[in-house]
Amino acid sequence: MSKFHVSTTVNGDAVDYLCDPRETLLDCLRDKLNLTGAKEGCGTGDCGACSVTVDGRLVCSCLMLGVEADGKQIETVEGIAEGDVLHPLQKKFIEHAALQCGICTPGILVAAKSLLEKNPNPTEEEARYWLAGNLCRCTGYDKIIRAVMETAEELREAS
Amino acid sequence: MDYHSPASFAEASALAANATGITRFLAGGTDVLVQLRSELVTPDTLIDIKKIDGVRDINSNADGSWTLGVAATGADMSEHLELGRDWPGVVEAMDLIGSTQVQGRATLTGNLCNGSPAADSVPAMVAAGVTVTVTGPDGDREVAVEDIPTGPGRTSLAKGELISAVHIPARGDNGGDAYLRFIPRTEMDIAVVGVGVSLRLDGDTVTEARVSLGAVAPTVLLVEDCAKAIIGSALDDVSLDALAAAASAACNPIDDKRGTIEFRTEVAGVLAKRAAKIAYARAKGEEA
Amino acid sequence: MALDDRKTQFTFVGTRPDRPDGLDKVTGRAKFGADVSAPGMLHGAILRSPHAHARIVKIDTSQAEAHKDVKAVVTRADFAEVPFKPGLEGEFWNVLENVMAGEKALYDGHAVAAVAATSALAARDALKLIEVEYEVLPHVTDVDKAMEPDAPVLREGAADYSVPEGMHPNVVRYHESGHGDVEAGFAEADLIIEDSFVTEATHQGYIEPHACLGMLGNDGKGELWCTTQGHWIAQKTCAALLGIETSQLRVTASEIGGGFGGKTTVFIEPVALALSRKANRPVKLVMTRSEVFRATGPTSSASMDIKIGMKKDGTISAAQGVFRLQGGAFPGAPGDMTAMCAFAPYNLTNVSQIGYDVMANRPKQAAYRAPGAPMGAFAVESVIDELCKKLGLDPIEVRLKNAAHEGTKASYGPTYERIGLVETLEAAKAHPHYSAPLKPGQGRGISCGFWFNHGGETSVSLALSEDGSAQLMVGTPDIGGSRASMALMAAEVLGIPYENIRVTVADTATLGYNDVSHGSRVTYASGLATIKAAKHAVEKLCERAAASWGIPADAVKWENGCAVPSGPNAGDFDPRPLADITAHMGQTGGPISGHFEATPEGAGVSFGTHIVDAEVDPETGKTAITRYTVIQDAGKAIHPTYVEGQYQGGAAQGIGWALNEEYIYGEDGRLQNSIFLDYRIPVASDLPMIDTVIVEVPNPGHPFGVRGVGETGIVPPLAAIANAVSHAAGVRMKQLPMSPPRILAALKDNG
Amino acid sequence: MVEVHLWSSLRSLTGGQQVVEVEAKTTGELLRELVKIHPQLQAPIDAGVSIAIDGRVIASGLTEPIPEGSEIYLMQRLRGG
Repeated sequence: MSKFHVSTTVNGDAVDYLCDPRETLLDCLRDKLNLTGAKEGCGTGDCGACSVTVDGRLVCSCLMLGVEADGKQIETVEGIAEGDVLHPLQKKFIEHAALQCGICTPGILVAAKSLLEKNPNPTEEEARYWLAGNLCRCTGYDKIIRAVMETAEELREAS
Repeated sequence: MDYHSPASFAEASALAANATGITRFLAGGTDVLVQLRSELVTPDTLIDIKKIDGVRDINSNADGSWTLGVAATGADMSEHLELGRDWPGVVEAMDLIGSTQVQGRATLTGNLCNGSPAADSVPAMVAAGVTVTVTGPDGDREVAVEDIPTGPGRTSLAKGELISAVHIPARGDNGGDAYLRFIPRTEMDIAVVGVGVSLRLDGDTVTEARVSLGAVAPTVLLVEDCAKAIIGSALDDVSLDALAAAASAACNPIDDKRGTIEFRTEVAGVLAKRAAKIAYARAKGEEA
Repeated sequence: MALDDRKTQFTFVGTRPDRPDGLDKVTGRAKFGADVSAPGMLHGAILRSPHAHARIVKIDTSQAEAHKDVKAVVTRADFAEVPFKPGLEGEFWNVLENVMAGEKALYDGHAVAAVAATSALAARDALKLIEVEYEVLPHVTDVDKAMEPDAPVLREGAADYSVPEGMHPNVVRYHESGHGDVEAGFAEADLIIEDSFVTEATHQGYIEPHACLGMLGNDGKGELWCTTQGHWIAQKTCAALLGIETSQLRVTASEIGGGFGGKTTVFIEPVALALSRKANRPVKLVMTRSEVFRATGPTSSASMDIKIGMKKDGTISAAQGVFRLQGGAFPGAPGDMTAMCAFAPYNLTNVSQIGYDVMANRPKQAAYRAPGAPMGAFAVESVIDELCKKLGLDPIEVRLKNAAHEGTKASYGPTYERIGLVETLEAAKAHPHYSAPLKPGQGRGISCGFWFNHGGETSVSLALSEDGSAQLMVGTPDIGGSRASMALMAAEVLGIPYENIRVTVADTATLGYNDVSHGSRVTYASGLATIKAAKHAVEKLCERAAASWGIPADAVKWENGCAVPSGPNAGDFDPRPLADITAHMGQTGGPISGHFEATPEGAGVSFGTHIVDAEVDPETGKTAITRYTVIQDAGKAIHPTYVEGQYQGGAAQGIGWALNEEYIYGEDGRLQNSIFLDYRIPVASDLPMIDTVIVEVPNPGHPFGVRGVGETGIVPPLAAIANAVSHAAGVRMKQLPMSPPRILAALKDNG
Repeated sequence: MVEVHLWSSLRSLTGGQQVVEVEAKTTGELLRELVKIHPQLQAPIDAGVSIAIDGRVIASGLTEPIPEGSEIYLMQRLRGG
């Protein structure tokens, strides 16, 4: 079985890898690029723990093949902070204890950042529906939603 | 597994026609990858059609109709305000599929070709009278959406054939559509029952209607008796009850992990009424 | 030194600082089970039975072994001989049999063989080269059917001493307890309700699948990295199953992506080590989500009969319950716990409870948050609610009238110490939620819940650095922010800032034995050990200060992070801050550390009361939870935000269990919903905000008053939601989950 | 001497007795004494028991002191999640 050479951009860095066409983008990020921030919680697009953006679009990296990433711009949780400065969402998640075990946190942060970029002023209901594809089993979502809503408010005030 | 990313539909069709074993086309991949990962279906040949020019376009035509590329995603559709104004039911049906993340990849064509009787966008497309262009070794043909699925997981597409465009008719005046589905949660489920309704009014009276049911039979159904129940009415209680009865009568569901025969039959009627009311309000230009 | 005084005034405890591992977990840097690799690493995959019950006639691995990418294949023959013992006494045998099937496959998903290959894809492909010949046997998955005389027998001889004669061999344990005379009590009742209830098995649903990386050499020395609630139990069990010495296997716990009881045992870890031993290379094994559902422990399903008698004034005159719990193909279903917890919130003169542990062709049940308690509470609190309704009594008043308190004889026997049930009920009654108006179609439910909590073996070590900072090593994996709680308690004793304490979850080679992070024990037991270890270090700090001042050690006390003379008679010396003493510790007697190793016995039981509003769509049977309030006794909340988080998480899991989560088996005995699409845990849009009230009735068994909080929160929700739904729908719901088809059918039956 | 209360189903192993008087200063002694008086109690003790002393549940410890006259209940071993 021949492998494919993929050239892509991840968090602004040009990267290359060889992959089997059956391997998902998530497999490639984790196993070939050592970017283990995105997690595999289900492998079927139902839990959102593998969330990344591809050309600005929020997707599950388990539902995209590694070969499809060729020429794309990919952003993962590892690219959310600017250097050592955390994104406001990251700070707010820590402050609000919006994570317990933390396994869903990378996916939720990527998804929440994508929400606030598209809709800086979401209602609670909009935030809940946007994040419905990101399962969290620990928190009951309460503190996550509060962190997202408060970050949105602060970002609006700052701009 | 061989992976190809052809530059044209003709090339894609030729690849599929000459392939041996199992062939799958890759658009959004939200079903193909799940089947691949669970080893339910491991294609021998995977043909990615996203490198073909224009496949993500959403174009309005001069006659008011719409042509959608086969890789236009749910998110692309939801963000297209004009399309949403014309066909809110179709756009909402597509938007109900999966999560925000799935919306970033999933397509109308993929939802249709997966052949699931519970596919959300299909009843909405059937109600709307959507057709597709099928490209094959012998050229192109136009096919109504309701003629594509032939049973769970099966379609009428022959070897070497694939869908190359989606056509949504012109909305025209005084028309409205809606799609409702039943799921146990608020998101992330497969429809237990789905109902699509498209209708047109003359004043308060329904003059045209198409009603389609999902997840209650081996394929999505276009139910003429439902349409008859409301055509000529102002969607009064009597006609709504007749609509519900016709919808329930058309059901031929199964008992499975998602719902019982009794439940699906009952709820099909409930949702038919609710969807018809929304479509009616939209046709009248009211918020719904 | 007055070190053992109970503390009630706090500087750090009760504040809400950022968790120490927060940055790692919001940047993707934290290493969970599947996030590591090793040089030369192979990837493993496990072949699983497609049958619910089948004799394994033959396994042919030759084709797989011959494949160039395959470096090892293992079956049961590659594990140690662990003697078969009946009942829970033979738990090592049970675990081995579950980890890799022996003579029979006992459930759909039971492991029968495993491979290690050069890539994950190659390993998956190689599984198809293994040929297994099965003789399919009759199966049973339902608890009541498994007890019937003609039910297929899973295994003869598994029942222990407790099972009365004449019961089906699938009944493996029996429990009966209570006091008083229930028949006399029923005779005094003005109203008796007797009813039956059913709950389906649910999965803990942690988002991180089981994952590990194992390396084991032929010298019997090994390394294991895994996601687990307890790496010492993983060490002990893996060593036993592989026939090596416990101490030769070092186990490191990864960050853990949720457990809720489901990661308190091993599944793939011994397999990875067996593959590694054969291939002589590190082997990584990661479960798919489907494997998690099919082959790791869900909770038990239950079938229950309840009879309660009540007087017109609300006094419960007698209560009895029979609880049949199905725990999969091995002994262990917590029927005894269900029985002991079911009536525990109430002061009962006459009570009788019977619990059964029943085997069926399903995966081996694992603990799930207060194992056994939620189902019993569902049945009992539903009947109490119905009695209140029929007698026209307020459900909180009735519970207050019957509530257990200090001095009450518990339904499970002993007399309660100081407990906080009444306080939670009073808080519920006073909460604005309880008096808020309901909209048409909505119903309100309340329920109480009880759980024992646990102590367990605990070792903690605290080392001071020259600059006055402290490193604290604990052995309980941090599932929900416990590093923060430990640092707060250490800061409280040492009197140095929270930020100056680094908390590490130590590996098995670095610290003495630690029981699993379960039984809500971490903040209680590791917390107690942390306090004691810090006090141990403080004693040494005081000794050094005393020596420097030339006064006796007992003339020095510790105050605000400084050694000070204990009184005017001790002498007049300037306070010596911690960093001042540690700066020279090398020359004044050597490094200063504190230790504590013990099995704290005083966890303190806990109670909660939940209030929930539900709205039911009468045309579709769909339920929406519109408001939820959790009130629970925490003893003392160390980090209140994480206590709230435990309450909210317990409620959310309870909502899932009550409304939509269930294991669905087909006629063929195979699990039909082994992905998150069809195993429906609550998503963000399903839930409202979840209000919390932290009640603090200090636990006499902990220096700061801590009670465990992790588990009790899942006990009341099933009943509270069932009561709310039953009021909203106008029909009593007796089966969980209350899925829309079940509610709609109940509405139809009700006319 | 302390009175040890057993759970009801253990009566089948003690000839119907549900309260057993033993002389014991620790939880470990207590279990040994129980078995001396009723050898059949070895099975439940091996399967795992906890002991409540004046309402405080000792999950597994054998060295906990037993004050004279305290209330003692034998319980099934507690397990958590």
